[in-house]
Amino acid sequence: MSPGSPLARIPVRVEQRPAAAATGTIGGGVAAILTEIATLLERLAATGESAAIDLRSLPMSPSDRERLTQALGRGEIDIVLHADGDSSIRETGVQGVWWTEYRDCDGEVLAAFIEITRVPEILIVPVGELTRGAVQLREMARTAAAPQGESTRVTI
Amino acid sequence: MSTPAAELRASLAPEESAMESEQRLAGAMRGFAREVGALSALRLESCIHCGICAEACHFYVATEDPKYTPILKVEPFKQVFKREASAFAPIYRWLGLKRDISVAELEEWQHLLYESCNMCGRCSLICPMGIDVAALIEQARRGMFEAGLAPKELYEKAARQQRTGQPEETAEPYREKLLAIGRQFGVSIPLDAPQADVMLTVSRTDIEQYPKAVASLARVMAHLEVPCTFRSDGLIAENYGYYAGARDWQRDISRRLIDQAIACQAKVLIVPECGHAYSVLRWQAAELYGAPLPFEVRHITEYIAEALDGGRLKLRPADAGATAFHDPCMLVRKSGVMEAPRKIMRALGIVPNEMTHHVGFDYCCGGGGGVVDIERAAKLRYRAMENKLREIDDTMARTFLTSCSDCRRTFDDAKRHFDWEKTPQSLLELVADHLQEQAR
Amino acid sequence: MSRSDPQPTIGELLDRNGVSRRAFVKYCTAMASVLALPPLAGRAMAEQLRAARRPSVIYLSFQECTGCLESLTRSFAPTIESLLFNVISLDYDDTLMAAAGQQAEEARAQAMKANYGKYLLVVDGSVPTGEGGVYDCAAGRSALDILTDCARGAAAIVCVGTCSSFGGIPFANPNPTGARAVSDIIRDKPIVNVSGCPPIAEVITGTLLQYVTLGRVPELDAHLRPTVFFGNSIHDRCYRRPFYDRGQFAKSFDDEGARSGWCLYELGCKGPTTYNACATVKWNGGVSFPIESGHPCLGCAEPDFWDGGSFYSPIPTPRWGKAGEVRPAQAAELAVGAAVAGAVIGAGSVLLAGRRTRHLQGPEQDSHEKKEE
Amino acid sequence: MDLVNFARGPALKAAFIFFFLGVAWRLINVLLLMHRRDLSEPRRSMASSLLGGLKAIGSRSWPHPEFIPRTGAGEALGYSYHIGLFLVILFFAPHVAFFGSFVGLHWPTLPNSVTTIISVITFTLLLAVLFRRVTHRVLRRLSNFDDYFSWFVVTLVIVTGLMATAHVGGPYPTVLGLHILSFDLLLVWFPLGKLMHAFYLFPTRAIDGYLLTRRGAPS
Repeated sequence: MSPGSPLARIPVRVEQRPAAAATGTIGGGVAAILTEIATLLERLAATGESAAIDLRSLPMSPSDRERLTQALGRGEIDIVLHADGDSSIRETGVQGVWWTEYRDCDGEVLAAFIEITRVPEILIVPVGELTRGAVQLREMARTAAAPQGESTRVTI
Repeated sequence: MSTPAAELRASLAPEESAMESEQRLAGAMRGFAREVGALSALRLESCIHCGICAEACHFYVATEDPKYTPILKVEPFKQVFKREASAFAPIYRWLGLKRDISVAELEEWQHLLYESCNMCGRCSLICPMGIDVAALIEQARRGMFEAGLAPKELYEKAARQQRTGQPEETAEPYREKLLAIGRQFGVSIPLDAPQADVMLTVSRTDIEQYPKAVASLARVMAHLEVPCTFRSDGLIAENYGYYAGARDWQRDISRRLIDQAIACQAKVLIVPECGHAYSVLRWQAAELYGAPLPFEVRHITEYIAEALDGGRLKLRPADAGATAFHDPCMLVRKSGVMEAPRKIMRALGIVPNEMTHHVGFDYCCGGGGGVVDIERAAKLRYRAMENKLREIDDTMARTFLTSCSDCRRTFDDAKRHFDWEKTPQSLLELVADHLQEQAR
Repeated sequence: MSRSDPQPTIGELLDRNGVSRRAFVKYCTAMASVLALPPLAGRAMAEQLRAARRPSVIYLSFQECTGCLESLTRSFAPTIESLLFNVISLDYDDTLMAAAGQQAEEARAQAMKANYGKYLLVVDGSVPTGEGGVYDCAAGRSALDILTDCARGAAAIVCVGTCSSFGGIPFANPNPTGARAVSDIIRDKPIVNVSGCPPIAEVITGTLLQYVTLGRVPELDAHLRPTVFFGNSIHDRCYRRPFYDRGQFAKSFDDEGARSGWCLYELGCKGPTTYNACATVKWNGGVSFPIESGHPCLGCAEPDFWDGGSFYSPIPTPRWGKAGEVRPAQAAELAVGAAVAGAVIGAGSVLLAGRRTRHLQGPEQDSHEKKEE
Repeated sequence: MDLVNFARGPALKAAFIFFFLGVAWRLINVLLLMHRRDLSEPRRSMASSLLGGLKAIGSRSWPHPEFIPRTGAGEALGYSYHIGLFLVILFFAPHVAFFGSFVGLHWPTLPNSVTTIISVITFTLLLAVLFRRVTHRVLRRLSNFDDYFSWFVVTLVIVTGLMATAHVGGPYPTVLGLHILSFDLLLVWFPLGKLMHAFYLFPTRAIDGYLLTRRGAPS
């Protein structure tokens, strides 16, 4: 948009949300979430029970969310899930706390969670899949022995 | 023990007890209906039942019995108004939402309107809505009178006064008594002068009980050298028609005085030390008469205060000691005679020890509104006035003054009943005793 | 399009179509999030769904603008849309289906016959009942006729959009076609209303998914709407709510308040009386919703929203019946008129009171004089 | 929304008309009743009597000092809930939108937290007022249906209003509808019962204040 265009004459102002006070201190909402995560971690350690916090259900301003990600930090594991779009599962700076974002093919976030678990369950392959994989491999071994034109693409 | 019905009959005049229920009801309706007007309607409509008026009424304060709540005393009047003349009256009647008043109710209210109300007007001052409750009570009494429920003491006095000019039959007519008082106290009594600037009237109570007050009036007037006269045919200032609630009789009684004042071309009619007589003549007579009065009505204390102001009168200091003054309700709250008695007291060198409640807010003596005349009311009246007596005692006054013969009579009665040590004295008498002869 | 029994399970279909387990869990987890279920419920939902069989769906369009279907087709990304069609078997939709005319009608008849008592009927649009229903006909039959016919064998009916749910815009005053909501016509079937003009795509798909997962109609509110989506008012979940509570309101669309993102209540926002998921699910894949874009909520998910007065007058604004909103001059006129009428009646009552009191007073004569005689 | 639309639509219109009709009816009835001219000689001039009437409007708002020990608490209770009612009625944002649309004006509002607190206090005071009416010997003796029903109607508006604010007792539109309906009921009841004192208050104070001042009596 060139400065002379009529659009430029429309006054535009970036909306500042009330919660986004630039004080630099951690807002009450962020502190509450951190406390909740700590409680859930303690429970995981004691009983082995996993939990997750749906970020959609938390009314957070973008700056709050920014503070939360900064507080949790980055960990050692980054997983990308290629299933109908690239979803990310990242360990945060706190082990056992994962930041999960499911995205669609356009990269739009479908759902975002903080998971408190040893390993995010979506990564664990169930028994049915294992046996199915075994069947597939045996089939491949059998067909590999026979002459073959083109390879079969396998979706996992 | 007599039954309430028998007691009620005994409290009524023979003409009244002879009335049938229907006559009573019709009478009450007639009386109330006559009192319905814009002003009474506004007052009746405004009440929010806050109950605050009870706190102003010495009958309630003394007994804490809610039936003595002032506004409750006009309930039958209110009921008739709502049912007959209020905005929704036709609907109320059609749907039967407001009951008709009953004879039983009227009979019950006789006690509330006559025996437990001095019409002192204290409730009118406390009402947060600004309702003149006392004015409504006066109107309600008029309905009760038409219902034949005025106590016999008031009814008979009113009837006689209307007929003869004297509330009571006396062996010697008041005219003669008046002249006798003049002889007794050595003052000349100007009587039946064909023409005088000032017409004087006399209180029946003074004639009967306090002759010195009558003589004092004559003495003060003589001292002032104003052409004045009593009139044989318009002598008595009191108006029992007002007390009884007999509107027409009240008018006739007032008219007697008005006619006499006109006859002698008086410019001023002086009411002696009597509260209700003043209030009736000053504020109600013209309306009942149907025209403005062609003369001024003045209370004797007002007249004296005016003379003091004009320098026509000088008083010697009175050796009264600590003094308390009782403001008669009918003079202050109903009539605005607030400053005159104090001006007079100042002239006498008296600085009164005021009671807790004084001037416009003082408690009634308990005798006003004709209550002191009603035999049945005595017990309750004594109870109600105890507080007043305490307030007077609390002033530590030696001298106790007032400017109303009815109040004076009530306090004298209390003196007997309670063995009370104070004697109520007349301010007028004190003035008469301290006239300063002027150098001429 | 119809299948013969026994139908394969959804899981089998997914495998057959090459949709991975993780993709499906991901989808279900996202759905669970939309449905405000606990985050870990997505996995259980995925398991349940995989085991379920696809219900046959017949989608009827009546007096409508196709906005609802437009919204529905924008649900998530195309892949997910295909997922949706793996979850249900859309056997009839005259807008979407390739077949037309006789062929289409036959497909519907066949699906109804094969799945009698089990198929899900989705209705979009109100049903005109005026003049025998002539205002909406397809294949020579009125909408009313088609609806009653299709409803007979339905397991449940899902009304998509405010028109089928509550009558919507066709139902608005003066309702020339005699439009009715489906629930006004069909009374013996479970009905789920997914209102909105249009409904949020995810709310439509979510409701269908919920139905398939549960195998029955979900929990509904008084207007038969699924409480998971319609349980809260826009106002309750609105990010501008703090401004409302503080009494900070935009007074016009170009004032400081509007620019500062203050509450739009005084500009007519119907958020407080509107129950929908706009403030949480939002639109276009969670990009925004009307209030976030600076416009008050119109209340489109509520019955009679079109007749509820101006979109730009606050909720408590008085409305004089069907005539519209009260204007000060009109209110004054009405008040004065009523007061004048009252004054006339009052004057009449005074006359009556006067007659009454005169009557009670009897002939004008001094009462005491009578007594004295 | 059906209930809200009914409450703020036909019901409100009917109540609005009834209110003005009824109020005018009652006021005119009082106004046109016979009035006798006061023929007595006034003690004070017309001007100062009129001034006395005006003064009484203000001065009767609070008891004369002589009466305060006996009546102060009762009057304070009465005034405090009236003040609470006026604050909430006039300064709660949705109320401003409502009343403002009648007169085409808008005025500043109070934050919701403030109006909510005031409403709760006012409601508590109303409960105290009822308790007092039931237990105080004079009030109990004086009270009739009008007193209790007027209390009920006013309290109903407050309670439904608080319910709408607090989101209890049903979906917000239903409770809002009930709130507006209860206000409609208040409008209808207004000219029928003691709520009319709002219109009588100043005239009565002024007229009796005028008459007393005319006599030179305290008012």
